[in-house]
Amino acid sequence: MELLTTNNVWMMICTGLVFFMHLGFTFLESGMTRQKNTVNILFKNFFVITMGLLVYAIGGFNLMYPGDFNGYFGFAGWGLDSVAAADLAYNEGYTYWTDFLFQGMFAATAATIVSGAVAERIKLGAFMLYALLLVAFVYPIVGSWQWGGGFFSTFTEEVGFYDFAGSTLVHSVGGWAALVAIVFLGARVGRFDKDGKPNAIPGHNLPISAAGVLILWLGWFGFNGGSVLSADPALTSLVLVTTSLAAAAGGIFAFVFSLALYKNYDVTMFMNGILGGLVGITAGADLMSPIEAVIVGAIGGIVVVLAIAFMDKQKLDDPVGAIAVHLFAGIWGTLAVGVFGDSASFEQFAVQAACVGITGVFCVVSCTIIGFITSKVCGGMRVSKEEEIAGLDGAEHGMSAYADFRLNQH
Amino acid sequence: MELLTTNNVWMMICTGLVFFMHLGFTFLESGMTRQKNTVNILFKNFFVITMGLLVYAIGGFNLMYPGDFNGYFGFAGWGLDSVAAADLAYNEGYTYWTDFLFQGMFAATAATIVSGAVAERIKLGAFMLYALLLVAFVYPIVGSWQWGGGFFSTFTEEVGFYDFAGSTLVHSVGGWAALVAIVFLGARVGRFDKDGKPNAIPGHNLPISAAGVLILWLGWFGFNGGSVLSADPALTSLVLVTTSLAAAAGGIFAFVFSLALYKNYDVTMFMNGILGGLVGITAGADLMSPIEAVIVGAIGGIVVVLAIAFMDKQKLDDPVGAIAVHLFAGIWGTLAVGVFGDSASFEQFAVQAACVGITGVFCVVSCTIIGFITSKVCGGMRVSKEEEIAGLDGAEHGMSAYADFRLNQH
Amino acid sequence: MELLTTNNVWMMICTGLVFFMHLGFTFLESGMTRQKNTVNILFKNFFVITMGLLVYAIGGFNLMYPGDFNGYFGFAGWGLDSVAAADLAYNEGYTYWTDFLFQGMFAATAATIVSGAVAERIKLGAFMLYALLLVAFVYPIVGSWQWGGGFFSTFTEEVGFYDFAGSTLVHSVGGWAALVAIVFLGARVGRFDKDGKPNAIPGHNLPISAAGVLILWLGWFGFNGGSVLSADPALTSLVLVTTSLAAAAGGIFAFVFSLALYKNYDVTMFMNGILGGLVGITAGADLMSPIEAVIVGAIGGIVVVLAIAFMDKQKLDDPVGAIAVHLFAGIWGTLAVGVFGDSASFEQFAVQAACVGITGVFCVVSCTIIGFITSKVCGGMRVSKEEEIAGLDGAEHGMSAYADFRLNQH
Amino acid sequence: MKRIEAIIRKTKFEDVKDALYDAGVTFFSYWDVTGIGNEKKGHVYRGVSYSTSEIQRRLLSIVVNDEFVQPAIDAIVKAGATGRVGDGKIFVLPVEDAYRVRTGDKGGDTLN
Amino acid sequence: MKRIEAIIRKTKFEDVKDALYDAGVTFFSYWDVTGIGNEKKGHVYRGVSYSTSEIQRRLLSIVVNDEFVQPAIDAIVKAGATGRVGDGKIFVLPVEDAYRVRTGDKGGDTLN
Amino acid sequence: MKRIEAIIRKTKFEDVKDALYDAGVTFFSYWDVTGIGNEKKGHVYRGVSYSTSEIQRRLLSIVVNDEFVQPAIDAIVKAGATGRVGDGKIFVLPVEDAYRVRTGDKGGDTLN
Ligand SMILES: Nc1ncnc2c1ncn2[C@@H]1O[C@H](COP(=O)(O)OP(=O)(O)O)[C@@H](O)[C@H]1O
Ligand SMILES: Nc1ncnc2c1ncn2[C@@H]1O[C@H](COP(=O)(O)OP(=O)(O)O)[C@@H](O)[C@H]1O
Ligand SMILES: Nc1ncnc2c1ncn2[C@@H]1O[C@H](COP(=O)(O)OP(=O)(O)O)[C@@H](O)[C@H]1O
Repeated sequence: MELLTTNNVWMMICTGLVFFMHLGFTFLESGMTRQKNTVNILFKNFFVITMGLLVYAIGGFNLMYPGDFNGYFGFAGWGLDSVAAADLAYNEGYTYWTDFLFQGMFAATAATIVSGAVAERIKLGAFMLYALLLVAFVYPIVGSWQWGGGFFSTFTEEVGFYDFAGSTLVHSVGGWAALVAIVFLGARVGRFDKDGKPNAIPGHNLPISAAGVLILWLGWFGFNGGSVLSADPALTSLVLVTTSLAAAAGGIFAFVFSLALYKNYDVTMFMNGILGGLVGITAGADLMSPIEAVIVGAIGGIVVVLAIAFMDKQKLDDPVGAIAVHLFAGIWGTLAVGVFGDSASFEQFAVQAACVGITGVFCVVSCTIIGFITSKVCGGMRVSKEEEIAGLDGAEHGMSAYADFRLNQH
Repeated sequence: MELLTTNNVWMMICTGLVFFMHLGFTFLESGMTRQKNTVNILFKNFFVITMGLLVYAIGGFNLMYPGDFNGYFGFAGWGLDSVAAADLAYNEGYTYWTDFLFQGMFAATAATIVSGAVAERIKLGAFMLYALLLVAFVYPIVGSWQWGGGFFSTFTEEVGFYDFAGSTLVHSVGGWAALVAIVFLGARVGRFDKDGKPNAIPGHNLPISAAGVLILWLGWFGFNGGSVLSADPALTSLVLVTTSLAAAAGGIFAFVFSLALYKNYDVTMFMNGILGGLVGITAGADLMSPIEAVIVGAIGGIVVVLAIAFMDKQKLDDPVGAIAVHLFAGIWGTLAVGVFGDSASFEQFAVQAACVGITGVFCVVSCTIIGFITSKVCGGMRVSKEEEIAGLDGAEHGMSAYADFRLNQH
Repeated sequence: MELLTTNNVWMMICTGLVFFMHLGFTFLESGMTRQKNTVNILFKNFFVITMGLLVYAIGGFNLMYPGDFNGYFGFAGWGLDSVAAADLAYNEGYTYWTDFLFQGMFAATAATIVSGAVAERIKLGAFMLYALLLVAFVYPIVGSWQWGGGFFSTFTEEVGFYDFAGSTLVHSVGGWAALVAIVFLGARVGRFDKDGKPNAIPGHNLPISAAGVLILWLGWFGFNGGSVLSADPALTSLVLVTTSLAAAAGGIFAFVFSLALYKNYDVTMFMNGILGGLVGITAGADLMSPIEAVIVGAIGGIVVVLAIAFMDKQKLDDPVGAIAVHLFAGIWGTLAVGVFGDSASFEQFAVQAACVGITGVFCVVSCTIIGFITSKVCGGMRVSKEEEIAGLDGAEHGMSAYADFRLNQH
Repeated sequence: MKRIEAIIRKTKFEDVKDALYDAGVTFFSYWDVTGIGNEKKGHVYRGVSYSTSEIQRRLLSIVVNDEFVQPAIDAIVKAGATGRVGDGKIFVLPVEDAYRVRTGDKGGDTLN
Repeated sequence: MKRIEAIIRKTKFEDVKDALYDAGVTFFSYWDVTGIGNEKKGHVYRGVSYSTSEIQRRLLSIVVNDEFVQPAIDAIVKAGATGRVGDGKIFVLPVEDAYRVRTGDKGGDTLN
Repeated sequence: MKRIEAIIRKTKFEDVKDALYDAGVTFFSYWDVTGIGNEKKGHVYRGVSYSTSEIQRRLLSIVVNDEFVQPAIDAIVKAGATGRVGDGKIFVLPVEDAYRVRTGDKGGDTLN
């Protein structure tokens, strides 16, 4: 009982921290995009967290944790289970309610990743539908394969897939969904020249973006720290150390690497590098030594810098770098479990790669279907060119984010 | 001892979270008002939290928790009690110090609610005096009636008033005080036409307002979670679930409802709806099932949308919607305890209604007295029309909040 | 085991809170400086926290806690110690990993203090080198004298130096380093007239500065609360009370005092006063009664107001008041341990004063050496006058922080 | 055609706008400028008191046909004056031509 | 020399800029202004619907030698028009002299 | 009366202001504009390098009596030049009349 209480306190704190990541995303995304779309971004972020929790309560939780099932698809019924909730022997690390809420915060996170990538051109209605279907189906089904005890978790007889806190199950799923969405949408007006040369479209408020990154880092204490699923002192504290060192290394290496490439101290690369380090360590945060965490994080940071350039080459337009961070660094982190740390082995690596691939195929297919549904229902996913140029805040909300902002030269 | 330690850790965290709500209020209020009054709003928020803690230490705590008393008014003496503090058997959920600090953060919250409603036209000195008297007398006296063990808590022989974390005792008290203050003050210049038609006065920085809402939601984990007064795993985690679901439902329903009414995706309504859901669930967060929490929250969100329209009709000017959120949704939440959840009964409903009424009468009367005192002392509560148009930052502080802000078209 | 788990949860939370202080510093500094240097400030803050953690992992931790040593200088070897980490009997308050991370967050804090003081004119490379050498050598060596069990901790046979959470060891060390750096740099262009009259250079975004202060206050719950090094209920909760009351008193007294001096409700003084109260209580947060905490905090707030004026007189230019807050209030707080609270005695006061002095001399000498090295390596510490006027964001980063910010008069 | 350039106090903007409407001038553009003039403003920031001669003002650019010039100026003077130093200035500049972007039409009629 | 003052929709700025380039006008300055004119914009904020006649526009100030005046105006009208009310106005003002700050040179050649 | 419209580097503003004071010109208004001209500025953002010909400048609008025109121009050229492309331009426009809002007074005397 004492231990359950302590464990549960830790898990509730971690739940709060993962919730707080939504402010991180909100700040990050709104700062790195143009001012004329700010209200729209705020609206989408509020929608994601509120809708996410409700949908997860209605069905997502029981789709992701169906209990005994065939390993591919199961559903434990609608709503939450007040009987299970009453049983304090439910788990020694947390109560039923804590379990639901912690997982619910994760679910909303996957949808938030999409929000950043599709910013500045998606119809509000289309985003809401796309995000809803993602949280209701894609995320919990993939999640059930591993965390629900499905076929990922027992991939071969000896070796199961390993994804500690969700480099693949959360970040890559969100990243794939974002990728499919931006293929549907196309690039923003003016993002690429007729001859394909990329143009920079700088954001409007870097201080809040920077705050977003630091808030996300803090939130990751809960994201990874809570994924221990108890307050086990050795493991939780190791996880916080590997998480922080990976973030630090990701940031430093991304900044140095982008300095070497572009001769520029680019604070946005520093920021994305930190996030790349965090996403990278997420799959194996409990398996790495400090030095391994630094290596995984550093490579995560570099992956992000390269992925951003790669996306530009492909003429894929991701305003905030969400895909570089969550998809690319997420894949890297998942594979890294086979290369570094306590589980490193060729077999493990192969299983990691296989599950990364299966997840990719499933997400691309299902998100494509969702994309078609959304397009159908909403009459296309994208706002008109004129609305885009005028900004979504005017077009979709009739408001502006800084309506009364004035200059006060002293 | 182990359990006390764990409980106390949880309560200290909750204390920190309630403290953090002051940043939420600061962000919310400053973003939803005009730029020319921003320094003033920041100043008032700093004043409320610092003054609030000191006043509560000097006398408020002992006025609110007078020990054995007549049930109406008691006072346990000046200052804090280092003897009680030394006794670890003080309570099994927390130490004396934690108790004081947690309660002190609540006290400051009640005053902050006023700050938003009176923004952009109150004299700084008048606000400081009004808030001080509110925290020193009105809040702790009402609080003593219930949490101090007074006559609310044993209202009839069988049924006492129920207000888990303070829909009435904190939010409505703040809301009533705000209402009285804005009646004293009148509406801002230009808020209503000569013929009574309301005009919109949009705020200057919605991203920080949005951040404020998310921070408040996080803070509510401590506000409601800490009101369990221990780390009891079942109860605390249930409370976090009901709190979050009510917030989510409040937001979604407010946005959909205001969309239906006004044909507009209004992010400020989404934000106020979330807060309405939170205030609504506060009175019965430990009594509701998830589905009941969703209903209470959803109605809370709708109440806020309607209340904002109602205030406009009455030509009452509340720049940030503080009264709609804290007073109206607070009343709703208090009554809801009699309608939904484990305590629902006609008798309970009647007691809730009675205590809501008594609180209202007491607050209106005492705040009116305070208002007269303040007006007398400060020579009126309101700045001159000219100062108001020029902005309080220049008039009262000789500073501007964004003095060096420049435009940098890239 | 249960107790270790609980203690460790508390210490991890405190670690998170101290980490969060970096957002506080980032907000505070970027808001109180001019817009044209914002990207630069964000970059420096990201550098400090990432570099700080890595350097502390590589060698700083083992330099600060060298185990058995001569009391002046010791080094326990490179990197972290996975063997010690495995031992759960390492300490009953926390694990090895928690210990490292908590201390690592402190180390980065010392460097952040410098960042604010040297803002708007230091070369980015020079800052990075200066901060690195500070974190790698100066901070851990001074730290080892007290917290590592060195000669401060047993200064006389009867009485050791007392610095609970680091008024001297963290704040003053950072403050001295900042002071030396600004002497190297000189004042910003236009900060002082030819005849020495100071000119005001207001910041560009006070709302985020205000947020920074509230975040720092919250962070101090971890900074001081974690310095108990366990979750001891009586002590941790007392520390939170003294910390909060000192902050409140510091703010109120600074605002009233500066109102008396300058006839102005200056919100930046309120903010710096709160920080002064926090720094002041840090050395003796566990020794003070509430009333003593109020006194120590109040004097801390007044010290800051006076120190800001003093710095202006000396033509020392510290854009954010870092030296006033961290050095001056830090010295005050350290001395206050000899005047107020459980340890007050003349002998204690003498020891405090002696150690303050030794720290000062050591920091000034070592930072001067570091300053010379930095100047040599970077070809001077200061950007050219033209770059300074144009702003560091353009000159060093080729970016602007609000590139897409536009005015939207409604 | 003339261009009336009026530099007024920001706090008087609403009054001036209403007065212009009453005078039949319902089309103009404005933006905020900083004025260097007679008025001085005192500030204190972190204990340093400084007085600045730079004041935020609003510049109204009003292009009108000749017969509206005097009514517009009278309206601005009447509504914009507080009697204290710093009320601002009005300048009248010649305009040779005007076009409506929507149609390409030219001349005084395009001023609506 | 003339000063062409064009007040256009912000959303048409890029098009107008390109058209000006094609017409040989590659030097100008611009800033954002608020326009009071025929166009009205509807908003709802917190349940209060309000329509405002104040619209954000961009003002281009283009000083050119006389032979460029007509081409520049044509370019702006062609690229800046949407056909809906609110496309803006162009005014032409006389300029007496021009100097290059860098060299102090005077006259039409300094317009590049 | 003339209106001197000087478009200068923002970094040279303080110097120009001081020079104008020395030349007896103590009243003017200014605002920030974006200039399209000869100067180009290189940037890198998220790995995309882009050069922009849009530069932030400050526009000074100075209405003076005729005898102050030349001194003012000389002062601006002297204080505002760095010798590098992009130092800006000065334009001189005729002004027909000036009024003081405070009093309604008219004519060159109102320019102080
Ligand atoms: N000669 C000028 N050229 C341009 N703007 C001017 C000129 N003189 C005054 N102004 C503008 O008018 C504003 C008010 O002028 P000021 O001299 O302070 O007031 P008053 O006319 O009441 O004496 C100034 O701040 C400035 O913006
Ligand atoms: N007489 C005027 N003086 C100055 N600016 C004007 C004038 N008339 C119109 N404008 C500017 O041009 C903009 C567009 O004018 P408007 O009348 O709305 O469009 P249209 O010319 O298509 O009828 C206005 O918002 C305003 O900024
Ligand atoms: N013809 C023009 N009309 C209006 N503004 C101009 C014109 N030519 C130049 N400018 C302004 O002057 C600035 C500097 O001009 P630029 O040609 O870059 O420098 P330089 O005169 O040194 O060659 C430009 O950025 C622009 O703001």
